[in-house]
Amino acid sequence: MTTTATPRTSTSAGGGLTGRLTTDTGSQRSRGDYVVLAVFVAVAAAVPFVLSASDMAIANRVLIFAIMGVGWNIMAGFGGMFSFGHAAYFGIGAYATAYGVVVLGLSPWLGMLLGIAISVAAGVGISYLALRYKLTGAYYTMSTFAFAEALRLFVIGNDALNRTVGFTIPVQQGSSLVDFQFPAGSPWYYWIGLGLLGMCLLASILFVRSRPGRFTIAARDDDVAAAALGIDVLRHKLFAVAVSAAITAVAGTYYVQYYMFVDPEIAFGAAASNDAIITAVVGGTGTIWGPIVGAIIMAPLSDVVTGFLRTPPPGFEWLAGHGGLDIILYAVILVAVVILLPKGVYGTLVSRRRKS
Amino acid sequence: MTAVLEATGISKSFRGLQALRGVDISVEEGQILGVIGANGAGKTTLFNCITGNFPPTSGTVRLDGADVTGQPAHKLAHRGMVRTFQLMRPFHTMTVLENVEIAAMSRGARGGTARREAGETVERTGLGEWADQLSGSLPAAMQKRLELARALAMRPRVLLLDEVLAGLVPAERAPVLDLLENLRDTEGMTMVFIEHIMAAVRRLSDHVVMMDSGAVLATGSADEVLTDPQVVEAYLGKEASDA
Amino acid sequence: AGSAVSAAGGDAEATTEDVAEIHIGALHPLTGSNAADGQQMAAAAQMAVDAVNEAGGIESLGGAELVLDSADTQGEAETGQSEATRLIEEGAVALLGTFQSGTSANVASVAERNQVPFVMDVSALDEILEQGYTYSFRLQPSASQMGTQGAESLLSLVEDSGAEVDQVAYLYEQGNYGAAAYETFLAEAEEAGLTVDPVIQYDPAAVNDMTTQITQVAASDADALVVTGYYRDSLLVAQAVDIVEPDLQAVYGVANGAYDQPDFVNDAPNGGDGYFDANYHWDVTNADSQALAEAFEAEHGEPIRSSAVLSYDAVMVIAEALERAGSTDTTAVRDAVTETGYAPLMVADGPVTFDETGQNTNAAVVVMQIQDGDIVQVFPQEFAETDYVFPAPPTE
Amino acid sequence: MLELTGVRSGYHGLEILHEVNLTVQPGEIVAIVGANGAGKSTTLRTIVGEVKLQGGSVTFKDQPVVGGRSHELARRGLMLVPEHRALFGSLTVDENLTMGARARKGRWGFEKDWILDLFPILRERRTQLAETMSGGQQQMLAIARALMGSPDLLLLDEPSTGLSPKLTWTVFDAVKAIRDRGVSVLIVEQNASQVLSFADRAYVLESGSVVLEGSGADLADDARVQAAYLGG
Amino acid sequence: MATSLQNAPETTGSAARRPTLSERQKVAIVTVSVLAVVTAVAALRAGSSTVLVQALVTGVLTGGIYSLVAMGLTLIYGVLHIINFANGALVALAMYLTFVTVDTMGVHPYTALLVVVPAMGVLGALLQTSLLNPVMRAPIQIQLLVTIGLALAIENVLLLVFGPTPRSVQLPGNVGVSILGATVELSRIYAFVGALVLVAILSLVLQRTAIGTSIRAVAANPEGARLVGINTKSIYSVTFALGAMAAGAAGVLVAPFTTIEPTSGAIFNLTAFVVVVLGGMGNIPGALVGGLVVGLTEQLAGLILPDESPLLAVFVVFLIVLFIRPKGVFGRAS
Ligand SMILES: Nc1ncnc2c1ncn2[C@@H]1O[C@H](COP(=O)(O)OP(=O)(O)OP(=O)(O)O)[C@@H](O)[C@H]1O
Ligand SMILES: Nc1ncnc2c1ncn2[C@@H]1O[C@H](COP(=O)(O)OP(=O)(O)OP(=O)(O)O)[C@@H](O)[C@H]1O
Ligand SMILES: [Mg+2]
Ligand SMILES: [Mg+2]
Repeated sequence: MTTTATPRTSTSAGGGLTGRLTTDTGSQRSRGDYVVLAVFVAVAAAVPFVLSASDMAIANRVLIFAIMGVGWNIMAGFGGMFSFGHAAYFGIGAYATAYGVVVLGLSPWLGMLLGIAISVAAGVGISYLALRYKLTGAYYTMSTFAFAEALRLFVIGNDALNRTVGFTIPVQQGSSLVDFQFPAGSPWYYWIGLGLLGMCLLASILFVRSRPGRFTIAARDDDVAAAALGIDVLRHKLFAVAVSAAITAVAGTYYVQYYMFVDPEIAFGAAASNDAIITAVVGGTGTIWGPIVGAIIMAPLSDVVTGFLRTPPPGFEWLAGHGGLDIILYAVILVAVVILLPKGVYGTLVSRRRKS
Repeated sequence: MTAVLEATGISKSFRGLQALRGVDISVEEGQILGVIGANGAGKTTLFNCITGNFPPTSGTVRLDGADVTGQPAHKLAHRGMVRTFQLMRPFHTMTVLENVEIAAMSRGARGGTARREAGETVERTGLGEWADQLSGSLPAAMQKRLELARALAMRPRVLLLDEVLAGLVPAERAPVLDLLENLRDTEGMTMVFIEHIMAAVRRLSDHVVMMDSGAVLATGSADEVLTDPQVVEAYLGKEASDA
Repeated sequence: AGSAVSAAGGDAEATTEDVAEIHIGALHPLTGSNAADGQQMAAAAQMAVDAVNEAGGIESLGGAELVLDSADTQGEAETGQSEATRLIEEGAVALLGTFQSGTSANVASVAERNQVPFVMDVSALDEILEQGYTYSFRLQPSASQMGTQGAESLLSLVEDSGAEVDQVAYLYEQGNYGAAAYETFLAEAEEAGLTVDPVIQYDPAAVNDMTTQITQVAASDADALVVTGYYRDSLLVAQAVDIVEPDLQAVYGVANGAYDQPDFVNDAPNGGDGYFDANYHWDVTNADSQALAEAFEAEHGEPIRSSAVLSYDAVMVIAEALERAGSTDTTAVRDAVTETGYAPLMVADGPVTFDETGQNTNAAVVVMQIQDGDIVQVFPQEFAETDYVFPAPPTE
Repeated sequence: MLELTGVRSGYHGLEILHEVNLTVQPGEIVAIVGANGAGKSTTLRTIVGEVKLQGGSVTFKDQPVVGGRSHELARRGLMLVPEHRALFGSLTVDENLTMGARARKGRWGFEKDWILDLFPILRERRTQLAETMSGGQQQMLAIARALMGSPDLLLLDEPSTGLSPKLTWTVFDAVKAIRDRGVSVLIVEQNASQVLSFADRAYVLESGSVVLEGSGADLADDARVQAAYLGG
Repeated sequence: MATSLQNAPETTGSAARRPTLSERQKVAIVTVSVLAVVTAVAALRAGSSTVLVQALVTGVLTGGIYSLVAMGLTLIYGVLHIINFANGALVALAMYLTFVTVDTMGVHPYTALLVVVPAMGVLGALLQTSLLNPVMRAPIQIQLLVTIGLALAIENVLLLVFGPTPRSVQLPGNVGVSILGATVELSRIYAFVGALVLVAILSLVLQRTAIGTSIRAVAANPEGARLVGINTKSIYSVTFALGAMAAGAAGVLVAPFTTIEPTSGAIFNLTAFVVVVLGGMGNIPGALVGGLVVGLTEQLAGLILPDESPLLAVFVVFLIVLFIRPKGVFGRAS
C-alpha cells in the first residue's frame, strides 16, 4: 500500500516482510479491539451448542491454528522477523507438556508453563544469536527453519524423549479441569481452547499498544532509524520473539491435551510451521484479527474439500474416489486466495476501510 | 567552554577503501558546526562513526568529555546525541504523527504526553497538514522534514543533521533555517550539519569544516573556509563567483 | 446406526434390533508417501466387506449389510484423529487401520475414549499397545515380535542349511521401528551365540547413499547382513551392496519394507536375487489367500500386498465379532473381538488370538526369498513353497 | 517529441495531477518547478508509465504511452533518472553503465568516454558496488547510466539534490551539453533560479496543476515565481 | 570467480570490496584445520581407511547431487526473491517425465534431457507468468505460500496420474567403479559431472550473455531495469523457466539412482535449502560449495556420531556457518 519514495536499505531481519504491510495499530486510541475481543469470545463460546461433534473437532483445530497464527504474527507481522520455523515453539510446548504429564506426572497446566518457559528461552537464545550476528532476510528465515529441523532431529535421536514414537497422554475416564482431560467430544476442550485463544489475543493487543510493541513495529519498518531514535532494537525484537514463542507454545500444549498424542514430525515438522504462516497470511499479516479470520477459513478448508469430494453433488460424482484430488483442490484454493488477496482477507478489508 | 562533542583521529576503511583518514572535529556547547565537502568526501561516514552506526577503525569520540567510541546508536541517542539521515528512513507503515510520537516515547514521554509533544513538534516543523498521512507516501522533501521532526522529538542536546535541506525548494528552506537558528539561540542546542547549500552554511555555521578525500582540508569560520582557494577549487567551482 | 454412538456411553443394553446397515470405518493413508499401501488396503477392506455381504451379511443382526466408510489419513496423525472422530460420529461401530504407527497411536486414543473397537491391520510399533488400552487390537506382529522371530528364523535357517554364519552385520533405520526390531533381534542372537557387528543405523528420511555403510560392512568379518528399513532406503542398500560387493553369504531383511515387494524385484540390481526377508506375509500356501490374491489382481491390476491382506483380515475379524455379538453396541463388539478365533489369510502360528494388551499372539513372520524374480515363502518348512537357497551371496 | 494533454493521475484513487498539459519540443530544455509535494515527481513517473494514467493522454514521438510498459519507452529513447535513482546496487559501476547502454537500440550513442569525462570519479570507481557509493556519487552514476542509453528525451528528477555546488554546475553544464547534441531534456529542479537560467521553457506546478508557463527567462523574472520559489 | 546475483562477482583489482588477503587466509585456515580435525576423528571412529575414503568420496558425490538439486532454487531466489518451496516437486515432476520418456520411447535415460529440460522450461515460464508475476510486489511470504500450494498440487497431480507405486528408471551399464579405493556408482558420477556442467552453464549464462546481465540487473533493482528498457516481467518468467530447467536437469540425472515417487523431490527440499543458504542465496558456485559442505558433513557425522541423524550435524554446521558468515560462505559480510 505504501510504496516508499526512497530506496529501502533497511537491514532488519526478515526484511522482505517489512514492505507494504498494513498495521491496524497506533492511530486508533479507542477501546475497539477489547470490545471486539469480548464480543468474539462471547459469540464463539456458543459454538458447541450449534455444531455436531465431528464439526467440533474442526472447531478445535480452528482454535489451534488461530493461536499459532497469532503467535507467528507477533514475531513476523509486527516484529518483521519472518519465521519459517515456528514448529520449534509449537513443538517445545507440546513436548514439554507431554513429557511433564507422562514422565514427570505433572498437571498439563504446569506442563504448559514449562513449555512456555523453555520455548521463550529457546526463542530468545537462537534469535539473540541470529540478530546479534546480523542474519537478515532469507538468511534469518532459513536459520529459523534450520532450528526447528534441528530440534526435530534432536528429539528423534533422544531416548528420553522416546525418539520417533513420541508421547501418548494416558486416557482417563471422566472430566478433570486440573488434568485438562474430558470425555471425547466434550465441549470443554473447545471452551478451554477458546479461553487460551482469548488470552493470546489479549496479549497480542496489549503488545501492539504497549511501548515495546510500538517500538518493535518501528524497528520493523526501519531498524537503523529506530536505533538512531534511542530504541534498543535487539532488546525489543527479542521481546517480540518471547511473546510469540510463548503464545505458540500454548498452542502446543493445547494440541497435546486435545489430540493426546505427539511425535517429532507433528511437533517439529515443517507442516506446523506452514500452518502458522498460512493462517496468518491468509487472514492478514500484521493485523490483530487477521490470524483469526485466517484460521476460520483455512483450518476447516481441507475437511470441507474432502467432504465435498467424498459425497460430491449431483453431476460431480466423477470427482469422487481419486486419492489426492482433495489436496489439489485445497492447494488451488490456497493459491487463489493468496494471489487475489495478497494482504489477506482481513488485511484487505482494513485497507479498504482505511482508504474510504 | 569545553567541547560537547569531540571526535579525534577518526579513521574508517571499508575493505580496501580508506574513507576517513584521521578526522578531528569538535563542537562547543550551543554552537553550530557546518561540514562541507565534495561528494564522497566521507561526511556521512563521519556521522556514522560518531553516532554508533558502525565503529570507526580508529579514533575516539567524546560526548561531554566521556569516551563513547563504538557505543551503540540507541545508547548515544539517550545520551542526547541524535541524528537524521541523508537517505530518509521513515517508519513507512506509520503516519507522520506516529513517527514522531515514537521518538517522543523513546525519550520517555508517556501516553498522552508523547502524543501532545509529537503534535507540537509536527506543527513546529511545518508538517501539520501532513500529520495523518502515511510517512511512506510523503514527498521527498516532507520526509526530510520528518527526519528533523523525529530527531527534535528526542529533545537532543547535540543534533547531527545530514543534508536536511536537500530537496527543499529555496522558499521552503527559510522556515527550516529559522527553526534551527531558533533552537540554537533559545535552547542552546548544539548542532553539526552536513550541507551542500552554501547560503545555509553561511547563515548557520559558527564554524565550518571542509572535508576532502576522507581528511579535513580546511577549517575556520564560514567566510574563511568558503574563500579558501583550495575549497573553491575542490568544492565550490562557479558557486564561489556567484556568491 | 446412529444409536450405536449413544449406546457407546456404556450404560445402554446391547440391542438386538434389526439394522439394515452396519458401518465400519477404515482409516488409511490414501495420499502422501505411503499411498501405495494405503490405497491397496482400502481396496482390500472393501473386498472383505463385499465378501461378507455376498455371503448374507451379519446373520445374527438379520442379515444386516456391512458398509465400509473409508477415510484418508493423509499419513498424518491429526487427520487420522479427526477422521476417526468423524467416522465414529457417523455411526461406525468399529475402526480399522492405519498403516503408520503414529496415526494408529492417535486413533487408538480416540477409540479408547469413544469406546469403539479399533483393529489395527498394519502398525508395528510396540508402544501403541502399551498404554493400557482396552479397545485396541493389532493383527500384525509387532516390531519386537518380528525382531525376535526374525532372529529365530535366521538361526534355524542357518542351522538347517549347515552353513557357517558366526557374525552378522545389522543395518537399521534409526526410528523406533528399526530400533525395536534390532534390539529384540540382538537379544535373541546373543543368546544363541551369534555376534552382531557392526551395527549401523541411518536416518531413513535423509539418506541418499548407502555406500559408506556397506563399505563398513565389507570391512568387517560379518558373514551376513541384516537390514530393517523402509522401501527406499532398503533399495539403496541393495544398490550399494551391488557395487561394493561385500563378501556376504546373504542379505536378510527383518521386517524389511522392500525385500518382499514385487517392485523391489524390478528396481534392484540383479532383480534382488537371493535376498531374504523375515516379515509378516499373506499365506501363499493357503487356498483362500490365493483366491483373494487372484481376485484382487483381477480387480485392481496389481499384485496384492500383505498390508492389504491384513486389512482384509481386520474386516473379517470385525465381521465375525459382530456376528457373535449379535449387537451393534460397541462395547459388546469389543468383547466379541477379544474372543475372536478367526483363521487369518496371513501366515500365522494359529487363529487370531489377542492377549490382554490387544496384540495378536499368533502373528508370525515367514521367511521369503527372491528366486528368479519371484518372491517365494521358503521357511519354516510348513509354509515353504519351495526350498531356500543358502548361502545366497548377493553378488556373483 | 513529448505531449501531455489533460493528464490526470495519482495513487490508489487519490488524484494528484489535475488536467496537466505540457509539451517538450525536440532539442529543448524544459523545466518544471514547484513547491514540495506539488506533483513534479508524479508527473515524470506518469510519463514513463510507472504511475497509472487516470485520464488524458501522454504521447512520445507521436505514439501514445501505455502504462506499465516503461521498458518499451526506454528503448524508444526516453530515459528517466528518478528521484531515488533506482541504481543496480549490487552491481558495479561499470555494470550499471553497461546496463544503461542496453536501452540503446541502434540509436546513435554518447561515447562512454564523453560521459565519464563529465563524472571522472566514476572512471576511478569502475568496480565499486553502486550501493556503497556516497549519495552524490550515486546521483552521478544514475545520470551517467541514463546517458549511456542515448536518450532522445531525458527526464531528470532533481539531479542536483545532494551534489556539491561544483558538481551541481557540472551536471547543469552536462545538461546543456547534451541538449547541444540534440537531446531534449525535461528537468525537475528545486534550484529554480539556476535551472531557469538555462531552461528554454518552464512550467510552474502547484497542487497538481500547471499555474504558469513560459520561457525560462520570463519565469525567472515573474514576481510570483520569485516570491514563491526563488526567495531564501 | 563467483557468479552471484545477490553479490556481484569479485572482480580482481577492486580495492573497494575485496576481503583483505589475511581475512581470507583466516577463513581458509580455520576451514582447513576444522576439516582436518573432523576427518581425523572420523578416521579414528571408522577404524578403517577404506571406510574413511569411501565416506569422503561419497560425501563429495552426494554433495554434488545436493547442489544439482539446489541450483534452480538459488537462481530463483537470487533474482525473484522467491523461496521456491515447489523446487522439490518440480524435481519429482522431472523424474516422472524421465520415466515416461524412457518408458514410452525406450530411449537412454539421459536423452530424456532433450525432452524434459525444455518441457520444464515452458512449464516454469507459465507458472511464473500466471501465478507469481501477479504477486511479485507482495511481501515474500505471499510468494512462499504460492509455491507451497504449487508443491502440494504438483505432488498430488503426480499421485493422481501415476498412482502411488514407486517407479524406477534403469541406466544401462550403471556399474560400480573404483575411485581412490572407494566404490561409486557410475550414475552418481554422471550426476556429479552434471552438477559441474550446470554450474558452468548457468554461470556463463549469467555472466556472459545479454539475458544473463539483464537477469542480474533485474535482481539488483527491478525499477531501474525497467528504466533502462528491460521487460522485468519477461525476465522474471525467463528466470523461473531457467530455475525449472535446472530442476528438470536434476530430475533426469538423479532418476537412475532414486525411487521415483511423488515425494521423491521433496526429500531433497531440506538439504537444498541448507545448501543454498550456505553458498549464499543466489550464488551459483556457492551452491556447489554448499552442497559439498553438506555432503561431507553428513558422511563424516555418520561416522563420528553414528547414533544421531547426520542431518542434525548438518543443521548445527549450518547454524554455526551462518553466525560466522551471515550471508553464506561466499556472501559479503554486512
Ligand atoms: N559501506 C561502504 N562500503 C564501501 N565503501 C563505502 C561504504 N560507504 C561509503 N563508502 C565510500 O566511502 C566514501 C565516503 O562516503 P560518504 O557517504 O561518507 O560520502 P559523503 O561525504 O557523505 O558524500 P555525499 O555528499 O555524496 O553524501 C565514498 O567514496 C563511498 O563510496
Ligand atoms: N507512492 C505514493 N503513494 C501515495 N501518495 C503518494 C506517493 N508518492 C507521492 N504521493 C503523493 O503525491 C503528491 C505529490 O508528490 P510528488 O512526489 O509528485 O511531489 P514533488 O512535487 O515531486 O515533491 P518533492 O519536491 O518533495 O519531490 C504528494 O502529496 C505525495 O504525498
Ligand atoms: Mg553523504
Ligand atoms: Mg519529487
